[in-house]
Amino acid sequence: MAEAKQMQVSDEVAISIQKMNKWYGTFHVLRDIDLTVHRGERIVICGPSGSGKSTLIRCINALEEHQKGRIEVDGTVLSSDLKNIDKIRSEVGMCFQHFNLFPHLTILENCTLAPIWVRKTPKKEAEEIAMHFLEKVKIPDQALKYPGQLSGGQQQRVAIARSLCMRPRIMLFDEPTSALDPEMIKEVLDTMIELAEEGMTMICVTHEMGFARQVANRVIFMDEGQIVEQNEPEAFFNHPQSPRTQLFLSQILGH
Amino acid sequence: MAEAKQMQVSDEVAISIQKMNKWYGTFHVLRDIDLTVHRGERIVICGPSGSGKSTLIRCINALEEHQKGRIEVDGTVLSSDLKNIDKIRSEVGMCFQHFNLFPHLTILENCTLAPIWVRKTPKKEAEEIAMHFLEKVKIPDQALKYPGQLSGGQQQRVAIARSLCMRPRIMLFDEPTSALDPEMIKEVLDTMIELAEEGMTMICVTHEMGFARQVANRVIFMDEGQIVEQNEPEAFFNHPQSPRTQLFLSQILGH
Amino acid sequence: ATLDDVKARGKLNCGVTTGLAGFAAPNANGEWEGFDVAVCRAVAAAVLSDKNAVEFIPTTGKTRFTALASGEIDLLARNTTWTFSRDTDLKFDFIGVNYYDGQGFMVPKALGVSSAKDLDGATVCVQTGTTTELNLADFFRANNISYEPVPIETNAEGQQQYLAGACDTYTTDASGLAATRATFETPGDHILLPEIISKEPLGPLVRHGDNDWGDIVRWTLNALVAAEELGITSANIEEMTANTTNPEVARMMGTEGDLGKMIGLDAEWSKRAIMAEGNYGEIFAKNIGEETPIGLARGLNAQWTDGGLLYAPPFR
Amino acid sequence: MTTLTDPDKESFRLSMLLYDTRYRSITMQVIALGLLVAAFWFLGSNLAANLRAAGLNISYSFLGAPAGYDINQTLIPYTSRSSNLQAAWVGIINTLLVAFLACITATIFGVIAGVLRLSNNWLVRKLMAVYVEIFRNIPVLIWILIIYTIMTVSTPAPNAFRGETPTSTMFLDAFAFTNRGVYIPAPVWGPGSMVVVATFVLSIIGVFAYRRYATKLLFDTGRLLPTFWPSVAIFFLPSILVFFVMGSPIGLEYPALKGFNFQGGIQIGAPLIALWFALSIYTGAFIAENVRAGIQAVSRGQSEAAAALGLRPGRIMNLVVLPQALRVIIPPLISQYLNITKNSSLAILVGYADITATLGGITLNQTGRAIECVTLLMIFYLIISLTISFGMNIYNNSTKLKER
Amino acid sequence: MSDTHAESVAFVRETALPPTAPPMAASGPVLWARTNLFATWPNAILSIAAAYVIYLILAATLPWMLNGVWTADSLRGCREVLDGTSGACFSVLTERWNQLLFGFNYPSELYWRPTLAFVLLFVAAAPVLFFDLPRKLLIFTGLYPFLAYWLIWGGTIFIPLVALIGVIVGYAVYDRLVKRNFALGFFSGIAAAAVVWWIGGALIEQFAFGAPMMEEIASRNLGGFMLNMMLGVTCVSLSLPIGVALALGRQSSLPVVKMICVVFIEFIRGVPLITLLFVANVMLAYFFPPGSGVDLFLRVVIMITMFSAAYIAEVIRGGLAALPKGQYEAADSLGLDYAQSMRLIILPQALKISIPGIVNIAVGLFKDTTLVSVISLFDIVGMIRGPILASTDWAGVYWELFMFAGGMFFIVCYGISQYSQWLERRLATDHR
Ligand SMILES: Nc1ncnc2c1ncn2[C@@H]1O[C@H](COP(=O)(O)OP(=O)(O)OP(=O)(O)O)[C@@H](O)[C@H]1O
Ligand SMILES: Nc1ncnc2c1ncn2[C@@H]1O[C@H](COP(=O)(O)OP(=O)(O)OP(=O)(O)O)[C@@H](O)[C@H]1O
Ligand SMILES: NC(=O)CC[C@H](N)C(=O)O
Ligand SMILES: [Mg+2]
Ligand SMILES: [Mg+2]
Repeated sequence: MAEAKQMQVSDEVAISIQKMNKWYGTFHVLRDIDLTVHRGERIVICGPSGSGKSTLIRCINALEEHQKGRIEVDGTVLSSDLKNIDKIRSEVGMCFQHFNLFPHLTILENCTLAPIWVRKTPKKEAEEIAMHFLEKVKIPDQALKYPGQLSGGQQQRVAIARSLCMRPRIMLFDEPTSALDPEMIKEVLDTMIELAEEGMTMICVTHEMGFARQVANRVIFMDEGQIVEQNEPEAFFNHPQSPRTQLFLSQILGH
Repeated sequence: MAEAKQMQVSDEVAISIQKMNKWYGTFHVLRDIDLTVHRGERIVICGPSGSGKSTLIRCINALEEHQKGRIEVDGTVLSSDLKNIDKIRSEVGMCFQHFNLFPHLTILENCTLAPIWVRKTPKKEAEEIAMHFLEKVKIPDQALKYPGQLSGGQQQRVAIARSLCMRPRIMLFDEPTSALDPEMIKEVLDTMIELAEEGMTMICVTHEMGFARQVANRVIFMDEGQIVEQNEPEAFFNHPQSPRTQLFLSQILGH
Repeated sequence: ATLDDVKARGKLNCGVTTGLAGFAAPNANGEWEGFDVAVCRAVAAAVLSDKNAVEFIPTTGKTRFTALASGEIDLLARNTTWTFSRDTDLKFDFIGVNYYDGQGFMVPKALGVSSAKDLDGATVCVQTGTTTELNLADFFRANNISYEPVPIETNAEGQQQYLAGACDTYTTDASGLAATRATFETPGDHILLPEIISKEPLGPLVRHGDNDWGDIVRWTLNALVAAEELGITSANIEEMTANTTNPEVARMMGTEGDLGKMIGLDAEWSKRAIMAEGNYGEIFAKNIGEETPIGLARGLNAQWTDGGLLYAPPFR
Repeated sequence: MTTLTDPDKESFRLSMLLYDTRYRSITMQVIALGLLVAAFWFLGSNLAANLRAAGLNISYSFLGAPAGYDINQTLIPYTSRSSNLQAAWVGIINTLLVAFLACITATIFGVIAGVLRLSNNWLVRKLMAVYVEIFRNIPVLIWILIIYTIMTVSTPAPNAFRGETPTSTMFLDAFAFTNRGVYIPAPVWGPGSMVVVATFVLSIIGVFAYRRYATKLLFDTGRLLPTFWPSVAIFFLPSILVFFVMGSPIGLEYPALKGFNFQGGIQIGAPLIALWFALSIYTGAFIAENVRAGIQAVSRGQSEAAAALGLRPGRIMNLVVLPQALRVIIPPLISQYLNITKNSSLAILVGYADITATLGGITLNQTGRAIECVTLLMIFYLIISLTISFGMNIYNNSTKLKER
Repeated sequence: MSDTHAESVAFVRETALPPTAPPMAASGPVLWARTNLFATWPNAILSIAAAYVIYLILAATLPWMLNGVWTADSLRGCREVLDGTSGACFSVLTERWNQLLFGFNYPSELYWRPTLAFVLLFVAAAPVLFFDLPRKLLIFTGLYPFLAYWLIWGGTIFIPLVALIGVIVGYAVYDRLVKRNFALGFFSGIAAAAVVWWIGGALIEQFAFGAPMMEEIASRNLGGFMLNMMLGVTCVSLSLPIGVALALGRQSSLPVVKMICVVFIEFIRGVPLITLLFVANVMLAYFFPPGSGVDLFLRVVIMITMFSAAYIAEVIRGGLAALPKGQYEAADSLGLDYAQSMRLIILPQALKISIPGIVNIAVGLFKDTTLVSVISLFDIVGMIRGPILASTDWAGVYWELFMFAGGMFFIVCYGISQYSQWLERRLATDHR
């Protein structure tokens, strides 16, 4: 597995963030973030609550705007130009903590909505793609149900499939398992691991340390809006450098 | 412990159920149930979901009506006579999966409510009794809080204390631990074990096999509304007879 | 019976209009005054010996009959027209007529209309639930001209609409028009058209079925009319009582015979009724007569001896 | 809670009526029924006694008798010689008319105000909040009176348009706003006008057809046609074209001051306008709150998820937010419609001839048939409300979100 | 394992970055204006339009209001003072102040009585509205209806006194017996109260009539805003218990009871209040025994109470439905009977959930009390439309009067709805 981790990382840069700053009103949430993600890399972000992890990844697909610095995704610079935002969003898939499936649409419709309206894929084709990804997350038989009829784990897998249907080159996950019951976490993590093995570029906010160890190329620790430490998982977990990181790890691993 | 198990079982019959049948509409939930529980016996009921476990014990204290057969609790025949129903309910305590504490009353009030209004115990006395049982479940210090301020495990223990305040001779438990976080399960099981050691007659629907092994005189396996197998715990777990039981045990023990 | 109720209550409940100057309207002190009000006071004086023992209950054209039928009022004195169906079908008893009237139209002078027949296409304000409303329909239909009714509830509203120009003409009983016009800032800008399109005998009424009570009210009204005929006024009544040689006056004043007893009252009942607000002529003059801003002539409402229609049956 | 065992052959005791669950519920229901019957008997016998004492009887024959009064707004043939029943029909139609109009405008006001209350423009937001609070917290009756007063006192009378130097003039020579109502041009149907109308109807169908086609095309081939401008074009162009080809068959009749009033054109009476406007703006405030609540009920996560999928704001609204918000908005919206219908009975305040004013007002007064009229009135409103709530139940059931 | 990237990315921040102020000094009012008013072009246009609307409204009303006349004695007087300039004639409010508040028939020397009753209303309502106040105050709330009745209607004090004693005796009996059996307690309580009332009534008639008393005021002399307040407060309080009963009935498992309640509720809710008031006005009298003399005020109270009871029943039904089934079952399994479980377990919770809904109904109902002017009761609107606008002095003063009436309702209704929102927030955060 360790081999798999390294294998697919290429030199090509997928995301590059330089001196990015963001404020909410006068509150400085993100401070001088510098981050370069290569194609095929899997990055796990962790850190205490309120440290700006969500904000960071939401900035990457322009759900939040940043006020200073530069974000470049797949060669496209994120500016207030709507075209660029659209371009970036269709290359970046995102998975939310609370799935945010559309409850008035069936699973299949959830998955085909964006391909049809954004990518202008014909409906037939979109459905085939959707079924393909639903099979991948192992719930093709639920395609005609509504989200409310599925369990949490199944819903999160649908959410992943829905993103994949847009064939993104990068996936962002914001605590995808933290709203799930323990049994369901595994289902979802398995799906994510599979994705990782296929070489998808991923940034994942999570506190599942097992997952980080197994999948990540790099673990980033954030606190107070800054990247405090980043390193390979082994090094990060076994020899954290910064005292803040040590404190944090002692808490979550002890728990 | 095994000694303790046998010691307090007497010959006196606490509950006797004969050829009891129940339908929901046209759906036959309970079929020809025969069950005799002696005073001091501890019975664990298990079985797949929908097999009618809850329905069975809810019939015993008349939360559901049965349509055929005979239920006798402590010498009182459960009939449509309200007096009999009242009598049986005040002898039988019940603990629900979701505790069902009364959120608008303090813990103490929860515990004194029934003694005051049903048993007509003076309030002072009722409070003394309540404190006694709250001590027994180890949360006397929470007496003046409201249920919402307690953890799940504590709430379930209050629910047990609340039943005990009516000084029931028989306790029914319907999956008392399945809504709890793992850490809290132990608290509640300990309380139940203590009760068992005091010789309380108990019928308990649960899948906590450790508990069954340690406490039960008899384990009953239900499926499709019928009692499929019953036996002493050791024999039940180690040498299940019916293939259905074997299948079921392999699932839950494997899990 | 109504008489007992009234006595037990110590007050007479009398229905009047919601406000029509000269006929029934509260003055600045909140005391009700007017031509219809006087009838109520006379009855109260006769029955309860106190002309102020009256509760005035304002009613609209719509609510007056329910108020009377439901017993909320004992007597309705509200320029109400005596008609066949009200007397019979609605089960009321009209106990007489205190004002002989007819329906007229008021228009602004500036409109340049001189006859009701010129009103083709006009917008007409009319109180709902009244005979006025029905007469109006009949009149325009008979003359084969069209109009647009604006139904309103009270005289005050009618006045407001009319002045705002929301209707071209306002129609109601001629007396009501005169009274309304009198309250205008510039009454001279408005004229009453010459046509009187209906007969409107206005009188007090009571519930059907309690004839004793009906008799009391009927004869109180008659006493007011007779008093004028016999020359009894509130000023000279004491003197008349003492010195009269006319046996009818004596019977009325209770010094001879026992008329009062016959209707369940004491001997002085009619004396008190007359003293309350004066005789019919006094009441008329004080409230709506030519000296007042309303300025109505006696006309049909003169005594029969003066060629009018007022004719009180004999007190005997 | 009832429990049945095998029929114990115990003999029936009287106490079982109270303490046996089998009989107890029957006992209770018999008591309830008994009380109900007693109450009805009491009221009924009082009614009979009172009616007898007053010498009245209950009879509906007055419905056939001529009404005798005129009505200022009649959408069906009616004269003062028509029957009271016909007058009631006039009233019913007027009620339905004003309710229908008010429902439409109230929805428009409500949706606009509700959406603007969520605007990110502070000023607009606050302005709408003030609108909602002011209108919600003052009785509708006062609003009706105020607006009627504005209509009658603040707008010019028709004679202000008269004379050498009129104080008021018609707007564009086609619209007159007077205190008796608003006068607008009316279409005059010349020969061939039916063709234009037919074309117009067809183009409306055409718009829908085009939109369906566009969606289908998108689904089939992924080609997205523009919809807005083509829709507008389909809506207007053919009709205009046909209109001129047929030689302008539809003319306009302009209102003009003749005699006392404006004649010609379409007249919308002041009472109707006042009632209509007052009901709309009052109910609009409530609908605004429903709309706001509905939109807010769709969690932010939904639009974020849609945005993250690359959908544009307009599409997010149409495909994700609105379908969900509507489920929340429509049930209270329908009860607001019901409220409008019920509040339209306040028409009597402004002299609008709705059912309450004709049957429950003038007819009641002129005939004195209070019990009969009020009963019929209640039956009418009951039928309306039951129909609407029946429809609402169907809607609710059809849109229930599927749950586990 | 030639790990090219991990090497280069290993990174530890030695010194924490301090927070800095946001860029562009636009964090103050300029930023606020930019984000809140002029974020986009359409937005800016909207802002300007809104500002213009506000300007129009203010320009139309402000000079008129500021120039208002407060002291003239009639519209003519106002016109003289204004002398052609535009201005409001608020004098009508000062001159008819008492009529607007109390109607035109309430004896002016007795205005202190309803005023006092009104002030005490706040004291009585406080412990109900704010749970934090000492529970002891509830005693005053219990006494208040009798006190208020006496203050407003006057008459001998023995009537409210006997009524109060009846209630106390009834409650005492109920309290005694309720532990044994609710129905027994309930009906014995009512019976005991009835006996006390009957005996007391007879005694009053025999001896005490005319003893310590205040001048008696007939119901029809009540009017003005006082009438609205009285109708609102009385009808809402009376309709609460009826609403609870109807809601329970509608949830009942007994089909007959359920049907009666459903029919009643749907019937009342399907009909406009106006027609119910017509019923009160023209029909209801026929349903009472001849000569029972139920006056119009009472009939109106009956109808409005039924009206609001039906609506409140639906709100409470929502509250009942929101309770988890487990609460009912837990109560059953403890051996509580139906009355006990409702009284002790279900209703306290259901009512609490329903409070905001009930408050909304109450606000709506309070506004609807103005409808009584249609059947010629002289509430504030009736006063304005009737006596005041009909009087020669003030005919034509519309805006000032309607604004005043609207303002009164706005104050009360807005106040109540703010309270309800506060309550909702509080109930939401209440971790109990
Ligand atoms: N819309 C907002 N306006 C103002 N402050 C915000 C907003 N959203 C987030 N914040 C603040 O920004 C900080 C960072 O939030 P963020 O959600 O990114 O934290 P996080 O690291 O994801 O925490 P968690 O683990 O709880 O999700 C927090 O202090 C939060 O309170
Ligand atoms: N009120 C009801 N009406 C109709 N069917 C019911 C009702 N309650 C339960 N059932 C059905 O009766 C069967 C037995 O239910 P019961 O709750 O006793 O099962 P159980 O063994 O307790 O299952 P679980 O382990 O899920 O609690 C199930 O199939 C259930 O669907
Ligand atoms: N103006 C009126 O209210 C009276 C109208 C007419 N005299 C009637 O009795 O119907
Ligand atoms: Mg986060
Ligand atoms: Mg179960």
